[in-house]
Amino acid sequence: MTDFEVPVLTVKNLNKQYGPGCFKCRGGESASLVKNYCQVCGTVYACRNVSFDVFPGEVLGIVGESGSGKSTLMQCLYFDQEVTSGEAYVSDYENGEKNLFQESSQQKRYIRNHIMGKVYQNPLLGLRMNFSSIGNIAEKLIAAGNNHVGMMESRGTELLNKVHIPVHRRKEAPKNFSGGMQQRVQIAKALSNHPPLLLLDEVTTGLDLSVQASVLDLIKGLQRELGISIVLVSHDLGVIRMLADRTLVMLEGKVIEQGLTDRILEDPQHPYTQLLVHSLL
Amino acid sequence: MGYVAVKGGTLAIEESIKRLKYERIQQGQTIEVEKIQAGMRGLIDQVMSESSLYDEALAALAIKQAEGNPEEAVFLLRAFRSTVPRKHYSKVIESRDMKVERRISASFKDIPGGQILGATTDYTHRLLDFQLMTETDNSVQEWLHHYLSEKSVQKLSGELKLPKVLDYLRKEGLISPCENNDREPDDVTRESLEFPSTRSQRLQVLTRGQTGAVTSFAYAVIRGYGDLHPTVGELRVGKLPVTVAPPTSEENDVEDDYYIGEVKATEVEMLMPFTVEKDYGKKEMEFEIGYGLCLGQNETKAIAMGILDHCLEHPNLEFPSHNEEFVLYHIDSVESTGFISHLKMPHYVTFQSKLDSVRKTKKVAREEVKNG
Amino acid sequence: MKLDMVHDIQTVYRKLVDAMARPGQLADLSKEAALIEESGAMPFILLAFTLFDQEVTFKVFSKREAAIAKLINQYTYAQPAVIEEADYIFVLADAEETALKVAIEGAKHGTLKNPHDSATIFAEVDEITNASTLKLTGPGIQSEEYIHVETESKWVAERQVKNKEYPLGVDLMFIDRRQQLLALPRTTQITINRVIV
Amino acid sequence: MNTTYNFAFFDEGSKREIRRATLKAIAIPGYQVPFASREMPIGRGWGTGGLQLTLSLIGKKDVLKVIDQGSDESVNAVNIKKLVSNTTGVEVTEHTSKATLIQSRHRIPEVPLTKEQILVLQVPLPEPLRYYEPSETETKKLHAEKEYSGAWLMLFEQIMKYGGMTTGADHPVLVHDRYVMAPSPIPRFDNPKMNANEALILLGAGREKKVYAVPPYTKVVSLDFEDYPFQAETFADKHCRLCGQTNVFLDELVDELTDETVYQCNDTSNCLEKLNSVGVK
Amino acid sequence: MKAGEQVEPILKIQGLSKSFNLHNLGKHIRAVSQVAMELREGEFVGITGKSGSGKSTILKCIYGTYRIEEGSICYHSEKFGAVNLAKATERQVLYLRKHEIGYVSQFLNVMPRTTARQLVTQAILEMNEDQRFADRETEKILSHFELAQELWDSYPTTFSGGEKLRLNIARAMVKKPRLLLLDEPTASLDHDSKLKVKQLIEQLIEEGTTMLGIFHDLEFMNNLCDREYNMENGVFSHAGFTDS
Repeated sequence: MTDFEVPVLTVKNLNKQYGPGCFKCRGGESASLVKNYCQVCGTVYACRNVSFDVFPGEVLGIVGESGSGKSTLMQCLYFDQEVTSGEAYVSDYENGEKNLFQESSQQKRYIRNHIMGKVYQNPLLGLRMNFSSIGNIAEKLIAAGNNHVGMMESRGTELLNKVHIPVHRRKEAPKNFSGGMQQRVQIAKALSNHPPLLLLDEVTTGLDLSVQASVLDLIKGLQRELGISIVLVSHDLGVIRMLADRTLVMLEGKVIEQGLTDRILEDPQHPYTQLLVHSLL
Repeated sequence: MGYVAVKGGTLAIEESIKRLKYERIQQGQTIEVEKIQAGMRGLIDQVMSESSLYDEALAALAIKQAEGNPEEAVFLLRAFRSTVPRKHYSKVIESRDMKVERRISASFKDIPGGQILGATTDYTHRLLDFQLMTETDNSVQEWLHHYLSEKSVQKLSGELKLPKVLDYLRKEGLISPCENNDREPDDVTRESLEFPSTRSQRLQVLTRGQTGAVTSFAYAVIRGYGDLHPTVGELRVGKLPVTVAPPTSEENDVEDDYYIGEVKATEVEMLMPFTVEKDYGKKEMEFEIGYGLCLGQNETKAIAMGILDHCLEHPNLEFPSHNEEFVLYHIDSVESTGFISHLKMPHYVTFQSKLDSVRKTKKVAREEVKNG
Repeated sequence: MKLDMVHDIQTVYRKLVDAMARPGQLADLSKEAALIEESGAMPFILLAFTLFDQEVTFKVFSKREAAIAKLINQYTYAQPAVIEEADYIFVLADAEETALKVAIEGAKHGTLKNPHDSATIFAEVDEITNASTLKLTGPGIQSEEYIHVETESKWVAERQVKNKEYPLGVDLMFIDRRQQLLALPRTTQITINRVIV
Repeated sequence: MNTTYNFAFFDEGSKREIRRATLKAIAIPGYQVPFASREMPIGRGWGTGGLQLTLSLIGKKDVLKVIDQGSDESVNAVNIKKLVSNTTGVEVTEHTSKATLIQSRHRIPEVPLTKEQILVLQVPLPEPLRYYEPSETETKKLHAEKEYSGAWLMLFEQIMKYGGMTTGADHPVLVHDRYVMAPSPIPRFDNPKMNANEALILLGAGREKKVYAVPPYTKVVSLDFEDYPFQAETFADKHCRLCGQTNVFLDELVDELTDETVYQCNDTSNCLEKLNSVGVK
Repeated sequence: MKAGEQVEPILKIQGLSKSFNLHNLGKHIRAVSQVAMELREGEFVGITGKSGSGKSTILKCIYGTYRIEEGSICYHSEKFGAVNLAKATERQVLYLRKHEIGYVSQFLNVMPRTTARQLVTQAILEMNEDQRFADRETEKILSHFELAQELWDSYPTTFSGGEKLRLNIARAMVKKPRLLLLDEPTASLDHDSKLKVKQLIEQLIEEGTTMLGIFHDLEFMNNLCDREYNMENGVFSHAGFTDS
């Protein structure tokens, strides 16, 4: 049986370490490591040989406790961090033949602007708080090569509408908005250039439960409607269950288990996953 | 006959310059450069330090020309400095070789070699000394004669090399040992600053910094807009010998070095208790060092420099004083005073241009009102 | 008469500025070069005097590399360096045929943050003429310029590879036996004109 | 002539450093080349960048013109001219067409420049992105990655707020389709003159320690939008009260006697030449 | 259509075993062991047995919720041809769930703040139908399943058990699955609701949907099934045609 689909994103053996490594811990597998921290030289192995595919129109969940490397992974994918080693391929860039991590920062910026969108847990990282909401969306549109104010204004208005921000507040700065609204502006911004790939990093963490639900609804709805692929990081299995088709479980920088989300939840194999699942119920 | 431009600018400037000279000498007296050099040590040291040019006579000249305004005097010296070709680089100066004139530690009472107060205003009462109104060259020379014949003074005038206070802490393991860094220092006067900066760049910008600015930033740090609680480990003032290698010889033989003179400097090693985060929330206290070195006797500035050095070694975006761009871009005397004062220049064109924009937006607003 | 280190060097510099600003227009350095008493490497010494001091590193491709490097060092205090680090690279006429190619290949081409931290390569060639083998376009050129550089032409392709991601790239200068200098900054697009003989 | 200083004030080493930087600047149009920037005998912010370029360029045969805000007689112009001629002895002129080297603050002369001329512009703030990004480290990264959405975003926000672009002088330009550049605070009226100019234009910022260049015949485009095109200051139906010229940049003055607003050429030498050639009185 | 010997089996299970290794409790639980069965196109087969005997495990193995440990489940897919579900890729399983295999249990897993109408529409849209078609079809189906019209635009979290289940089946039905897995859908339903569900199932049988179902209510099943398997302690103890 051969695969019938081409992945939107392929990640192979992604490694990210903080610190130089020493003769005791080099390679990230040794007795000197406690969890993913080397006691000898203090190097942290944040991501260790992470590999996965993301397919068109699917939501891939990444779950794990804080410090498991999942947010670092997202930062690497959006080039907020440099990987130590590894490969990533995106089908919309150079036919998926070029390792993104080897491209120049200029090219990486192009990829970010044209092919990806990202929503950060902290809206401060994803938004310019003092600029208007519509300006925030326009920024992404401009970055992707748009140059028509009228068109950007109507596209921005349409998106803000879609994420339920009242149109009359579009010229207001996000700093005046509630956390949930800021998150929705971020989502609108991330979606504005029709990215084939959207990265969501703990987007509902820290929001009130009711607000969380509305943000999740929004994501699910938009994903269905627009058919984009999403990589979704969360420490919350509830969020993962609701949104993800497939899920990776990360622990100490490594992917310890991956599979269909319901399979991870109902038939977990790894002791850690079992613990995680059972503590949820 | 054609039209001729009105030469207003040239004439006005000439008159202005004449007026400036008049203000300097209007009382019919002049101050000799030697007198300034002899009696204005504090100002000379400050000006040399901020100019990063060690020449007391030129500093005195600059002070005379600037009518004692240090900002202007530094400006003059810096500009002069730009015209002097750089022929040689000095060899590494080892501050252990300082001929110490003053040396204190706020951390230890008994330090090997002892505390030496030397010349300091620290313990003078800041009362105006009205006798100085009538001080004469004769009375001064008489006092000198007596003073120099005192035994203790004669003993001091020899060469006094003292061990470093911090070496004792190092031996005890309270300060992590540091290896000599033999990397060629970056030179901020030859290559422009880039971020993240190197330590050598930071130290240079700090030591050239405007005394007031360096002091204010460091003050802000210890008052709460920063994250430091420093103690003076050792402060020493004295003379440092300067040598250069012969420019043509290829081998680096110390024997062949030329001694070209000495510079007076203030050196400060600040001790900062510092919490080192170990894994799993464990913490350890250690001492770290902030380093300050200024030409001349500039103690407050050197201490402040030591504080800021440590701040910049530990960037913290919460505090501007720990942000290298914020500190290093804003403490230079010539840069800050130049840009502030340039606001006095005409900006007619830029203003006209802005006026045009403002009118346009008013027009848009009016049309919007008109069109509903 | 001897080279005036202030005024003659200023003239050379202004000619370099003109050449750099107008790729394809030749600068004539013969007058100043004639004032140099040192024989054998004249145009290079002139350029070294104009641009070098102790802050600069350089690399020489020549049969007499060691001697010339020492000479430049003595005159300017500039330091010889390996090709990957050199700020300036001289490819002399007596260098191996592939030297220019090797120089372009190995030269530093800057970083995206500091594209100016890249090498400038000076290469000695037999002759530069107005024959139209190379078509030049880009900043400094009104529409197009034509030029011929009498040397092994592999450098065009090699330069293309080196300069493929603008603003990264090396800046190239050719100087011929008559001390005519041609500058090809990284912005200049070169197409080889297929001339029908 | 002041004999205690070297020709053109600087020592030759200082000149060489500026010269090296200048050649790189010409090779990378619009890119700000950092240089050490010597302290000058005039204030930082008073044209030291331009002055350093001028001094590194000038030779005995040059004819120098210095303009400040359009005027040869403005104090800054006089001051700089005096310093250069004191240390070089070169001929100075007020006729734009006679000059080989023109140092200017905030204007490009009305008379078209020629191949034989170099225009040196004094720059107070060389970083066009500084208004929305205070950190030099960050702006350097933005230039490296050709990430200029912020530059357009500033204009977009102005349009959202005021219904049009509200830049005054120093309206940013895109040079050779790569670098966004501050043209120095020339009025928008002068921006189009930068495009494909016959002369080499060099820009120097002394305090900020940057030199950059626009080579001859280089594409320079003022930032704008398809539906909000760049607009220069308009002096429609106004003319110089002295020489009668239209299509030049005019100063707005209040006539003390009549209390009326009157207009007059900003480029004083051009006005004078016009008056002389026409012979009106 | 009645099941006939000549028809190709749509599903063939051989030697299926599944156990759970609970690391944190130090326990190993065997759920099913060496199970074999066949399902032909258009058949409705039931599995009976006490609770805990392993019935649901089989369904979840087919649907992919459980990893298949041993044995094979061969499903004849329209898209992929014969697929051994034990070895199918996750993407294939997801495809089959979307287009060919439905699963209905008594639990309705729905997004909060999504209306009944949206829920069904989304299911149709997932099949890549256009919005107008989906809107039309949704109304048709909701009335077909006799869901009161005033409920269409409210949230299913507020529905009664019967209403939820009908909606659940409706959602599974709109996709017109080739194979529908029914995991005790009628548990905890009142009599009237059960009756409605029964009618629905009968209708599905009419339409030729192949079904495999578990019902705790034997009587309910007996009247519908073509055949049934009985489970005891993870193995089939008896299998036969109910109408034979």
